Amino acid sequence: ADVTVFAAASLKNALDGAAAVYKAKTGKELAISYASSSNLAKQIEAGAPADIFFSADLDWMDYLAKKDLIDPASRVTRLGNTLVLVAPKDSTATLTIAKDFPLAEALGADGKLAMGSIDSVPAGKYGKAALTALGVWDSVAPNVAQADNVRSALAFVAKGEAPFGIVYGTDAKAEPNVKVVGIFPETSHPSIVYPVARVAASTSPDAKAFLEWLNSAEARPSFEAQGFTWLEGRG
Amino acid sequence: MTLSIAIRKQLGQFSLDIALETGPGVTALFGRSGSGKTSLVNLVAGLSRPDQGRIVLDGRTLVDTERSIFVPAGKRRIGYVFQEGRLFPHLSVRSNLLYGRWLTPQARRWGSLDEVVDLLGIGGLMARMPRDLSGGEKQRVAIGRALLSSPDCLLMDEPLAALDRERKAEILPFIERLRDAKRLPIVYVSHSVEEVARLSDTVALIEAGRVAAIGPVGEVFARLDAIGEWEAGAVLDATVLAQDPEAGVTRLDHPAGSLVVPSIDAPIGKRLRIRIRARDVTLAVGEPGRLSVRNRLRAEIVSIGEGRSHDVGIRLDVGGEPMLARVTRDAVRDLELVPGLAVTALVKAVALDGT
Amino acid sequence: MTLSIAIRKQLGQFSLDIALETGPGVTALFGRSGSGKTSLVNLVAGLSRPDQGRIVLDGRTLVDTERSIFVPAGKRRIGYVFQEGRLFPHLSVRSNLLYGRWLTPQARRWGSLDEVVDLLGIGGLMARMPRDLSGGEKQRVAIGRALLSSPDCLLMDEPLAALDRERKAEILPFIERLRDAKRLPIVYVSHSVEEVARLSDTVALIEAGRVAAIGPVGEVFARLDAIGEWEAGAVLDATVLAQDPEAGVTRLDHPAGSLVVPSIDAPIGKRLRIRIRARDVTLAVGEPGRLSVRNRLRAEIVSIGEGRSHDVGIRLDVGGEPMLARVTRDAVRDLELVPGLAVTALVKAVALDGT
Amino acid sequence: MNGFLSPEEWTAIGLSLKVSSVATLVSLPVGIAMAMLLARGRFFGRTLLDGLVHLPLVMPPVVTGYLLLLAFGRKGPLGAFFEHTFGLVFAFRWTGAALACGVMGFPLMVRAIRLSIESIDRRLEQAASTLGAGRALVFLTVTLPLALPGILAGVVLSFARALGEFGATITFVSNIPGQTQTMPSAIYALIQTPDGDAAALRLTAISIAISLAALVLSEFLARRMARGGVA
Amino acid sequence: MNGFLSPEEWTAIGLSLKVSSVATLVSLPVGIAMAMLLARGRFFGRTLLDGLVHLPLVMPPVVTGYLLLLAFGRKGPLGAFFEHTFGLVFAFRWTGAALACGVMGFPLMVRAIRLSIESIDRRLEQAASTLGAGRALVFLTVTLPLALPGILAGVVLSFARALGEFGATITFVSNIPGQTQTMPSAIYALIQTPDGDAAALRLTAISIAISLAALVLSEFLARRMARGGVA
Ligand SMILES: Nc1ncnc2c1ncn2[C@@H]1O[C@H](COP(=O)(O)OP(=O)(O)OP(=O)(O)O)[C@@H](O)[C@H]1O
Ligand SMILES: Nc1ncnc2c1ncn2[C@@H]1O[C@H](COP(=O)(O)OP(=O)(O)OP(=O)(O)O)[C@@H](O)[C@H]1O
Ligand code: MOO
Ligand SMILES: [Mg+2]
Ligand SMILES: [Mg+2]
Repeated sequence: ADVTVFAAASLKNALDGAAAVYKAKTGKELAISYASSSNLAKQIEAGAPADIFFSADLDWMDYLAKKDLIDPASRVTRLGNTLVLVAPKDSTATLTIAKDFPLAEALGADGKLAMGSIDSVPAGKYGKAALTALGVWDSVAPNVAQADNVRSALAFVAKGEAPFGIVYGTDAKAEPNVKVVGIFPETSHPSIVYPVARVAASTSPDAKAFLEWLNSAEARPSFEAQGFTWLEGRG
Repeated sequence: MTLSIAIRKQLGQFSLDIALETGPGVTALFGRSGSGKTSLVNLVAGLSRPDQGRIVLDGRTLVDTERSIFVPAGKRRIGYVFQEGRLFPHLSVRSNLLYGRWLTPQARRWGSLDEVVDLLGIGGLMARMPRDLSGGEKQRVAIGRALLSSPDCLLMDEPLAALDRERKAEILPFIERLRDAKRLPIVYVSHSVEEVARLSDTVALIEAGRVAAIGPVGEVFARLDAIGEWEAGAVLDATVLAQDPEAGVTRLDHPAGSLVVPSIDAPIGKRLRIRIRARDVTLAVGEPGRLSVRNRLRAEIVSIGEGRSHDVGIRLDVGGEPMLARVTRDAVRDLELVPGLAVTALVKAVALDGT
Repeated sequence: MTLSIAIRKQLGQFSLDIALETGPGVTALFGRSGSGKTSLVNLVAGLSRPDQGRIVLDGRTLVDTERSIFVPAGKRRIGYVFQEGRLFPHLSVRSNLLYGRWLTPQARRWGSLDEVVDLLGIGGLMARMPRDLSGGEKQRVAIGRALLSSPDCLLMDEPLAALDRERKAEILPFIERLRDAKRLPIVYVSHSVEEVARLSDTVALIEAGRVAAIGPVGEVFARLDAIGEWEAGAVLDATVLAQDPEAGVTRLDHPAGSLVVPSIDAPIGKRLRIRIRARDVTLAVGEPGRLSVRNRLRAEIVSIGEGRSHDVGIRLDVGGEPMLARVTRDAVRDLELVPGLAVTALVKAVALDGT
Repeated sequence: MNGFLSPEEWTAIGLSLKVSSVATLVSLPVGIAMAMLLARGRFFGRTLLDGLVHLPLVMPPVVTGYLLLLAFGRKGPLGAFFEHTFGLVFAFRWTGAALACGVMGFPLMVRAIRLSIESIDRRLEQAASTLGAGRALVFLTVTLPLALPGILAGVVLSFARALGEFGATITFVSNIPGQTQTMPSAIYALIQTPDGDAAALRLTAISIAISLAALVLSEFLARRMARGGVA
Repeated sequence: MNGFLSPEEWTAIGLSLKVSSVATLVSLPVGIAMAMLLARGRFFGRTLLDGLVHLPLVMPPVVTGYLLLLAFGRKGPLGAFFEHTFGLVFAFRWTGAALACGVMGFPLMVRAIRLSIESIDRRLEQAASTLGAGRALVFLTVTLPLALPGILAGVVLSFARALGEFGATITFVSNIPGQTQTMPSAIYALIQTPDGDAAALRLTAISIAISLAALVLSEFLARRMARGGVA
């Protein structure tokens, strides 16, 4: 492959689409390794042959930045996402997300709130932050079922095992078996962003070109089609 | 108790095709290595299934392929002393011995642990594991294990082959007692003519998977060709005439004369079987001199065998029963032995006990 | 070739403490079940280590605990026929037989597969797996396997116990030939007095882990108490006098008279050993009369045994050699047997061949 | 001690021990039965059944977890059955974690036991039957004790696997501290955290210590049995 | 066929086969040696070594993968050693995936072989030695063939585990299509994708088919050996 991209697993659909477009245009082959951001960051630290790192949160990008393993000039906060409350498709629950909204009551004694891992999975971290900001965290915390990735959390809801879940808007959009109950206000959690950067040790002559293309309008539709928001800011 | 077998079974190239009926008491299976004795015993025990046929033990059908009857081994109450021990390696000698006993309802048990242990001389081994036993010790424990399961019938496949003569001499009378006192039917596989002659009522001679001869022990063993010239002999019926504990002997009466054997614990008048090997018989023409031989039977020569060997078998009639003698051809010539001649058969007393 | 053993080994409660030196030829280990024969043989083979002691085979130190010498079993070139077969279950009979042969350099090989297979009668089994063999067949293959490894010395632990008499009668002469023609030293464990008498030069009597008696076969077997009265006997040295192929016999000369035995393939003048069991000897005072017994030895009564048994052992001197006879106490009284009396010892010819 | 590990971590350790023990003990009889069936049975579809038993080994753990969710979740057919019949709920409970761990360790357990059963000399079982033992007793008094090395090995493997199992567990019952958060889940979460390595390794060390203890125990038992204390 | 699976998926299947086979075959001799050592050796620290062998089972796979990354990564001490000495690089290569799979399957392989070795009647080895076989020959001609059931089982377990291994592999060598993306990694990636479930299950089915084929082959070999074709 001409360029090796280490990308967070949740980017798979969108990035696969973009790669196809890029290849059609330039003929350049991309190899994309999808895994959890933490995995990928540690692998880059260990000398992995990655040219581009596309992380699902800032922490792991910062982790590498601190160790001078990425080219700071190339770093872009590329995508944004929303955080939504989902319920199984046939759920009759109606809730309005607001300060102190009755999530705990809606869950009942036994119902679980499916989330990504609140310590490690970005969607989990954001979810915890949002619920805390809304003042309901303490009441729902005992009923939170943490999954090791967003897709698992989504599966709990989609299969009807959990009455509610907190996932990214992109995931909710792609899963026909869930419906969005509400969107968390942007102010309730740190902004959900996907930074991308060139790995400092990259030797691929095509890496820079690809990263530039990725930041261009040509790449944008592939991501927006999956529900990501296109951010302009550098950073 | 009677055993009736009519089975067929193919084992690789080897085909077993056995039909036999036995009377009560001990049935010996006698035959060369590889003739099918163990295979037959396995069928009786229920460890293998015949391709076809029936086995009936004392009226109880154990196997009948036509009627799809197959009583599993565990329900046959047939004790089996295997040719190769098969002690449970994970159990102590004591637990091995008691294994079958545990499984036997109190009411059906006979014999006692102490008795069997004493008899077999394994008292010192009770806490041992089988792997720490000698070959003969293993075999003795295996015998004890089978006995203590209080079976209705006993299969013994060369049970004494690994034992020394003294040990055999201790165990054989015990098996005789089982036969006589318990009236326990026993199927006894052995290469030892002495053991077979002493124990069995019926002998089945197995050859290449077939029954070559079957009948009372006397009849079968009188057939020279059947078991090799060396071991041929005859079995006579005699009656206890007198006990002479002083001299340590029992005197027996036979139509052809009286016989002296080492003391036998039997009441006067009891009929006994004694075995006389052809090679233990000396013939005298006319009056023998002063000899240490005690037993002298009046006999008449029936026929004199042919053969190129240096000695020949001579069939005798002693008081109406057949008997065999083996003498050298030299002697036939010297003594001018011919059919019809009256002779005295000299039999060393010590050769009579059958051991 | 000589074997010198002085070892001590504790096995659980059992302690083995053996010191013996053997001359060339066959050494028999004789003793009751559990006396320590197998344990001793295992030490010689290198399958277990003594707690203390030395084993020297023909000048080659195999074990010396003091000098920390221990030649591993694989380097001893000692063939071992185990009491329990131990065939390789994953190899065919043929591969079992050839296993040791493959490991033997061409130059050191002796014997041939065909010869051994013929002798043991296992030609039809070559393609079989051990689990499909009968007990006796397994044992025969095990003998063949040990022989075909062309060992410098052979250990045989009850090799023939599982075999019928005919088979034994075929194999024994072969072992004799190994002993004589190959001058192969053999350590032979057996409960059979006949086998031991026939094969061995030296007999070691093992009792409870100790050597109770050791010496030439004649000496040890003449001791009545040693091996039980029944089997006691004597071994005489005789010279081949004449061959009579016509009559199928060989005539032997002994200082006390001449003896007739079934044909032996030996040149005139050759010295032979023959065994006479006490119970096969009849004594005659004065002229014995016209008897079929061919062998008559002039003898003098040395002593008459005591004992409460119905018969007694009588020590004889036949031409300067010791011999034993067993007769009933009746006969001692009747014939007025006393030490010093000249008698004729009558021995049935057929009892001489030792089988 | 409380300074060394957080209370949540202590809970995870306790839970892991419970989950692993229950998973192993409950699957043991099933494993023995399956091993017998595979070792001795001669029936159509034996290899297929064998393949089925191996599935949890072959499939990525997350797939196994996902399938467990489909089948044993509250809405799953088997989950509904167990809930109605026995009142047993797996979803988001430690019982589910035990189920996942049991399933993941099952092929290991079955194989080990089966190997031992296959190496048993069947003539010993025959001997037992001639002494009057029926099939069940032969199994209990001869087959089972002689298969003990394999059973022990199976228990050790299954227990160790349960201690380390994570993918199927988290996918099936998620990671609820105090309820379904086993040690591996906790470790996984820590590893995902930028500065969690030290804590992760600490917990890992504890897993290892536990499994070593289990190992020593099993070796001790095996040696006692070889010496022949078993009835 | 190309319509059925994407070229990338075909590559993943091929890679998985290669990785699993190499992992199993290369670890086999090591596994046999280790099994012998653990079954027969009587040395200080045997239980510790045994524990070490079990580690990959006990630790969550990601931890194993992470430790492999630390040790065998380009910057790791062992990685550097192998690269300089043999020119063998594990990091982010298929060789690394094989290493990870081999390590993960190692405890299973060792246990199975060890069980078989421990059930061998040592008197048969003694018999071989009296026939002139030295230690090595006894091992090759008696121990090894009699341990074949365990070796086969070990190979099957290790191969199956390698086919399903994912946590350690993805952590150690990442998930680079065509280079380190094995089937389970591909399945993982697919599971992350909203509409990837069908494709994930398709790939899982292929894993299962492969492992079933391996199983059938092993049963066939085992039966042939039992019938006695082995020298
Ligand atoms: N490992 C052991 N632990 C305890 N006792 C043992 C052990 N091995 C052997 N023995 C005992 O040592 C004695 C001698 O055994 P050995 O096998 O040498 O006897 P043997 O003379 O060959 O007997 P047999 O003729 O019955 O084969 C026996 O009493 C046996 O029980
Ligand atoms: N499974 C089998 N496949 C092929 N041949 C077999 C099988 N089992 C037994 N045989 C053969 O059947 C014959 C009879 O065996 P069996 O064990 O009954 O003999 P046996 O009379 O008990 O002999 P021994 O006195 O040597 O124990 C033997 O030639 C043996 O090789
Ligand atoms: O094999 Mo795993 O990879 O337990 O999660
Ligand atoms: Mg037999
Ligand atoms: Mg012995």
